[in-house]
Amino acid sequence: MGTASDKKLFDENGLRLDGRSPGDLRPIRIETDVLNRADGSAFIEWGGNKIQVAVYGPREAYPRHMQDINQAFVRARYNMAAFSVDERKRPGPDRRSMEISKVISEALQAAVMVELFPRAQIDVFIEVLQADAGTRIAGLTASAVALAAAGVPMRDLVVGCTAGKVDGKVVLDLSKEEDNFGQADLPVAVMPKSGKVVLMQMDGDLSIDEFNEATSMIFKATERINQIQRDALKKNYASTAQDWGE
Amino acid sequence: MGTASDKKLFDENGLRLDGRSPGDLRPIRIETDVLNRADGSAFIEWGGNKIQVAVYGPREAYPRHMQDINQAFVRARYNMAAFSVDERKRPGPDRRSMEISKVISEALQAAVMVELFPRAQIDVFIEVLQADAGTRIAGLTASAVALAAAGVPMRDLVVGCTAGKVDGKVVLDLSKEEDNFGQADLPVAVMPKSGKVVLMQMDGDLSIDEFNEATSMIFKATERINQIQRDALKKNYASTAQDWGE
Amino acid sequence: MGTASDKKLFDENGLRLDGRSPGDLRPIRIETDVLNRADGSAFIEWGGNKIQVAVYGPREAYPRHMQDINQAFVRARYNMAAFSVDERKRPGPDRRSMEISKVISEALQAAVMVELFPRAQIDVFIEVLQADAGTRIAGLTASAVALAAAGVPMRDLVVGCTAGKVDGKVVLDLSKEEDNFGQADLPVAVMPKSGKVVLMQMDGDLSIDEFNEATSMIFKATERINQIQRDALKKNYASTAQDWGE
Amino acid sequence: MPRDELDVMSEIKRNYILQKIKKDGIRADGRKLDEMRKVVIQTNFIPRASGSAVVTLGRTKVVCGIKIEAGEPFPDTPNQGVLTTNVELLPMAFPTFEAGPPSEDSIEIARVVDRGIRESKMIDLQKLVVEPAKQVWIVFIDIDVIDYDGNLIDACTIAAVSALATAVVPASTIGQKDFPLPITCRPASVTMVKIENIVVVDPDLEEEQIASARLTVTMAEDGHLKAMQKGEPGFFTLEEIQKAIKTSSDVGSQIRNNYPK
Amino acid sequence: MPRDELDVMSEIKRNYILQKIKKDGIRADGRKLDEMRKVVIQTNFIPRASGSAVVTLGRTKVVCGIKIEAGEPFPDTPNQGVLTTNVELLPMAFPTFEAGPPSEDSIEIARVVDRGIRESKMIDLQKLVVEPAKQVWIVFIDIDVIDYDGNLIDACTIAAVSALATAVVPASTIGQKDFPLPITCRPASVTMVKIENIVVVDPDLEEEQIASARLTVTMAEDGHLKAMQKGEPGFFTLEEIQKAIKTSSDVGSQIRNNYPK
Amino acid sequence: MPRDELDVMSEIKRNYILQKIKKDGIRADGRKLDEMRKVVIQTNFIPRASGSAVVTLGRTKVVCGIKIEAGEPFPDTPNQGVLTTNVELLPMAFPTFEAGPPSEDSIEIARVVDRGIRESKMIDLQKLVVEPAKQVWIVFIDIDVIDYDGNLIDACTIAAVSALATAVVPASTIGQKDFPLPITCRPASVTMVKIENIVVVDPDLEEEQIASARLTVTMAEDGHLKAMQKGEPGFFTLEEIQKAIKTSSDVGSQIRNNYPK
Repeated sequence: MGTASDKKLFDENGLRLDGRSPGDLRPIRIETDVLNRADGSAFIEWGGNKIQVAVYGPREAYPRHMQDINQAFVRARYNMAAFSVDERKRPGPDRRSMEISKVISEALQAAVMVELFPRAQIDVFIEVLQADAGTRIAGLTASAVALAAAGVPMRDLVVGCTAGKVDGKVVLDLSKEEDNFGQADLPVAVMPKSGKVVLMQMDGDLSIDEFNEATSMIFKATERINQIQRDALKKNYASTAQDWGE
Repeated sequence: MGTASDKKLFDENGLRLDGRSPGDLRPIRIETDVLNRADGSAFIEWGGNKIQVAVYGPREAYPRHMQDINQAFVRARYNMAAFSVDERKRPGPDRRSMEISKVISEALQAAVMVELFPRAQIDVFIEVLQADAGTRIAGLTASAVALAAAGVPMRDLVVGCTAGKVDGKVVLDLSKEEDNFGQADLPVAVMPKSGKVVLMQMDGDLSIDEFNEATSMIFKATERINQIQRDALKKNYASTAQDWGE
Repeated sequence: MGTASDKKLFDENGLRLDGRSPGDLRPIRIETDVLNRADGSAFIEWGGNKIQVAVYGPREAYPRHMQDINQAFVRARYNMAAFSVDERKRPGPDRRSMEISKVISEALQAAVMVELFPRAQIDVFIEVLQADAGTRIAGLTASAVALAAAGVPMRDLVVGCTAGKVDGKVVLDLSKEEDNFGQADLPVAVMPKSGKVVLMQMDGDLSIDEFNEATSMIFKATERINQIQRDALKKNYASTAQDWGE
Repeated sequence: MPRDELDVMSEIKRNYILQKIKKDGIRADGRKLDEMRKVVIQTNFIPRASGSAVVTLGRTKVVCGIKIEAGEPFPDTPNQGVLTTNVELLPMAFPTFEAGPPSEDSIEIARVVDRGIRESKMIDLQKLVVEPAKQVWIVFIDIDVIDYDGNLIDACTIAAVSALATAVVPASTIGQKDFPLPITCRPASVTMVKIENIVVVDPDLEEEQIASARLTVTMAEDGHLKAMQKGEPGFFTLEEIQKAIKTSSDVGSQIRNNYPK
Repeated sequence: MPRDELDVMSEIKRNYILQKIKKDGIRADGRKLDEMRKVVIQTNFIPRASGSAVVTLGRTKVVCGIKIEAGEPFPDTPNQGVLTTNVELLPMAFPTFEAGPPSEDSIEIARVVDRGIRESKMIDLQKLVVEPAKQVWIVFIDIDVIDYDGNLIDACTIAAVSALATAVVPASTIGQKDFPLPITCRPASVTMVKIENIVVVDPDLEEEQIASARLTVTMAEDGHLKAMQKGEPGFFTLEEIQKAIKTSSDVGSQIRNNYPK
Repeated sequence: MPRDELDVMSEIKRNYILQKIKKDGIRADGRKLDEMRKVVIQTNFIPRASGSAVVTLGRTKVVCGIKIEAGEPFPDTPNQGVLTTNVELLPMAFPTFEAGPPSEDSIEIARVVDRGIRESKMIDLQKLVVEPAKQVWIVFIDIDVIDYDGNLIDACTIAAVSALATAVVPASTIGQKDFPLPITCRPASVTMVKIENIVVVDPDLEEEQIASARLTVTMAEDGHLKAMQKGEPGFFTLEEIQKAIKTSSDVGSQIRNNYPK
């Protein structure tokens, strides 16, 4: 977690630097089917994050020896555009993005009905165009929408959110500055219908009480975010219906 | 194109630094069948350029998924020896050589009767041993000879030449200094019988009139260069005949 | 070979810095079957060298096009742990380790009855945990033991030793300092029953007389080292027998 | 450029496109031979970047972000800033695009885009010197291709020029005042392909798949040629090239009208 | 994590492990659900390294070597030493491990181990500064996995913490006095997997192969969470996680008792 | 070394070579057992390089170019120039040679050539220091293999030694006077292979393909051994090696007679 610093991250009214209360989310907007070529796509803006997701598949797994005769596998590839961060990032995967790709793949694998597609793979490409803290969670949340938009059968959507600790206080949905100077970061993703946790990572320092407070905040927030996911999918279906009516 | 400079590139008689008139070529010498192992080979000296070319094929394309059931593909690989340029070049392809390999491959593909060899590939290896401006054109010109020497059926040879702009004047076959300090570079390759253009690249600044002047110079030059190609091939056949007679 | 230096490598009694006579070996200890997963394994301490070897195979050679229909091939991979040398080594093969892997593979290939296992490969993984001069010879000596422990049929063991020249004098089994500041290094490996030389490399400066003196020292030493190999294998069989008896 | 997914386009479709062009002089999507698809440019899409643009050209979509950072000049050009162009053919853009090091295709596109910008001297690199031979501004042009339906060279050039035209040099990072990237002109590349013996402008993917050869001509406001690139294993006659240059001059002006002021 | 060699474990074995856990609450090797395998730690195995440890956890075996070298700090942390962690899944450790660049698995393990050490502030990086912004001590944690039978995260954490706890900063190389690496605490990671709906601690390879999900919880002496990582494509309920945290606290204390003083 | 193209040499050819050597003591191309093929050396083939040589050894052909550039010494040898050797097995040289990073074969060849030059102290590296610990001359030996018909180690050694012997240090690039590369001796490597129980010098490709083992011995004028390398999965007896050293001494003198003065 962050660097030690004297930076104050709350004002005199207990509000955060961007005016939010500890339990507030940043603005989130999701749009589906924004790409033509992919089988499904979603674009998410979450605070300053701008992330494009595209889904291809289910398609035959390649190379062959990767095929699983019992089920499909979901292969997410999280990538940061060279211009997505303050200092230009050299293109190509680094260790951080490889780990994130892995945990996102595993989280989506839990939600997709992979048993319906033996020998197949489902590719989820996540391109972070602008990064602003919480990209893995935002990318995963958009990936679930893109999968649904692609018509991939799922047990449930997957929805993620982070909480963290800032100036000793537990807060929801860390901003970039809070991420840089905070004391803990806890990204979590769940299947919202059942509350099953499919992604959880944590680093920093949290007492067990703080952990419980943080997860409770996150669980509440995922309901709201899931509503945004469902609205985005509905808008898409609605507009599709409209197109057909013309 | 070149770096701005006060360097004068013409003398008081309108001649270039190496004594050539604007429409003069540098000396060109082509020799065939200089290697034993390859199916065909050619060595070209063009000014200070020294370039070795070898052809292997047609042979079964590898890997399999590259095979085209309708035709062969020509895969040229342009490479610069570590010692070919002023500052030692680290071995292996760079972006420039990959682009050159691509445009040379495409130019040769146009000339070879690829439809005769479904599922095959024809490899053309171009090793620049000493570079002196115009390597891609010299390498391509030698490649056509090496293909012919290998007995690969061709619609026509391919012959290339560059023109450029130096001190505001259009000249043929840029030297290294003219390339470094000139204002435009226009490498062109044609199939000489038909005048069909199979390679053209340009960078710098050319008015449309200058472009027309340059292409006209190039077309004239390619006839002379094509004669050198044909002489080289004849000498080879001659000497082969002689060998047989012994 | 080494760097020029004023460093004295013998004391007034003609003994080496670590107290050895010119013909003395450093202490050697070999232990077998120290790993569970591998088909065979050996751990060798030789002076300050600590090297772990594991054998997998014979198993089907992969990729397929590497298969030899007449015999198996032995593929040794010599690798240095990042912490094995004074300055941390970046993980992954370098040119030196690739060459060593090649000569060790060839030496073992000579000893294994590869003709019994067409289309197979036998992997020998050599991990240098601490390096102290003579790692290739120590690794090879342990590899032969690991192969035997894996039950791979062999014509003979392979046993190696180095000699070198220090302050103008031929000595056996160079230490790290002698390697750094000496004038020649001669690693040799033989099949001890026949005295056939399966590995030999040399660099530095040796007169032909010195070479003969050095090889004679090495041949004598390999007998002693071979005894250590055989004892290690016996101890293993003994303890295996004991286990069975329980 | 990639063939269609199964590496065959149906014979029927192929013939339909061809016949329509040959008989009616009209393309499958109703365009005239020298007509570009609709261009939409949205700049400042990535506020964190020094400049940015999202461009759609028909159904092709690319995102360009400019990063401008202080760094060392090349030893042989101590009095100039540095320009570098990279194009990523993201696997999200097309079923056969793969992650990994840049392909031949992506390198060719990046180099042709780079040449148009560099040779037109669009960016006044002399004005990007902080201290000669020591510190200059490095301009990184990075382009993500996120949706592919043909003619990436022009889509990427439009995105790069638009992003550069709105870019700001972050001089405040070294204690000076930010200033707009110094721009001298706005190059436009026009890419054409040859289908049988007919040349069409701004090919979509299906047209690329049946074309034999490709030609890109980049010009600036002065009507001069700045960069050219012939691609694909077919040929052009000199007359076709001369006509293509004329076309490029006209179509390039239209593109230039779309550029951000 | 790798499946067994033939990518199938016999149905019979799978059922045996499962039934034993479900019916008897006892694991195939006789352990209780929250029982670690035997841990053996041997430090100073590599005297040439700044610190080292060989650790066996059941039949899993790893070697950790620490190298501490003077070097430059990161620009954004001029007043701190540098910590870097690398795990090599050597091909000698398992039939399907391959030589080459780090796999996703090895990167995940290294990053989880690194986070536990980094976030617990085990190493006092502030004390590793020679000259601010110029020269600091760089701590390289390198771990060779030489025998693999499950639960590499905990085996590697134990090896890294043990090696660090006995490491010496070779300050004599820059003309100062060697000093023990400044250590503030001893983090312990506890990894659990879920087999059907039962959570077991320290899985061996066969348990990993039939588990649906994995959870690692790293705590220090203060009983606070320092790092967590859920892995594999299954799920945990929040209640399971809360219980796992409790287990981790207990088992972590036992691990800590094994650490070298 | 590569097998023949189809990975089988006809049994008949194999027997012919074998029988001729065994019965007549004569090789397929008429050479005696200890006879080199014809060596042709052309120096200054690449005038732009600091030194260069094209060498044909029978039908094997290699091009060596030397580049000498000012740069930093290695930290542990501040008073010496730097020497580095690289061999490229170009795909043009043989049907199965592939482009890409150096293969095991090319690395072995380069390292054996390098050792012969380095250990004979052919180049007086102490005379290549501009300013101790700061600036020295770096000698890059790069060898392109363009036609392969066996015995690359000797062909490459001959090319490297010839190119070095005629090389000039371009000191004028740093404001000093150019001077010939300081040379102390001319090492010659002699490579032999064992076919059944007969050792032959300078094998061509067909001989390499039926040989069981390879031995290279590099000596300088002083008759001392400077480098040796046994290769391929066969063996030599000590007597064979001793005899090979003797042969190498004789043949090496012949090679040395071919070197440029």
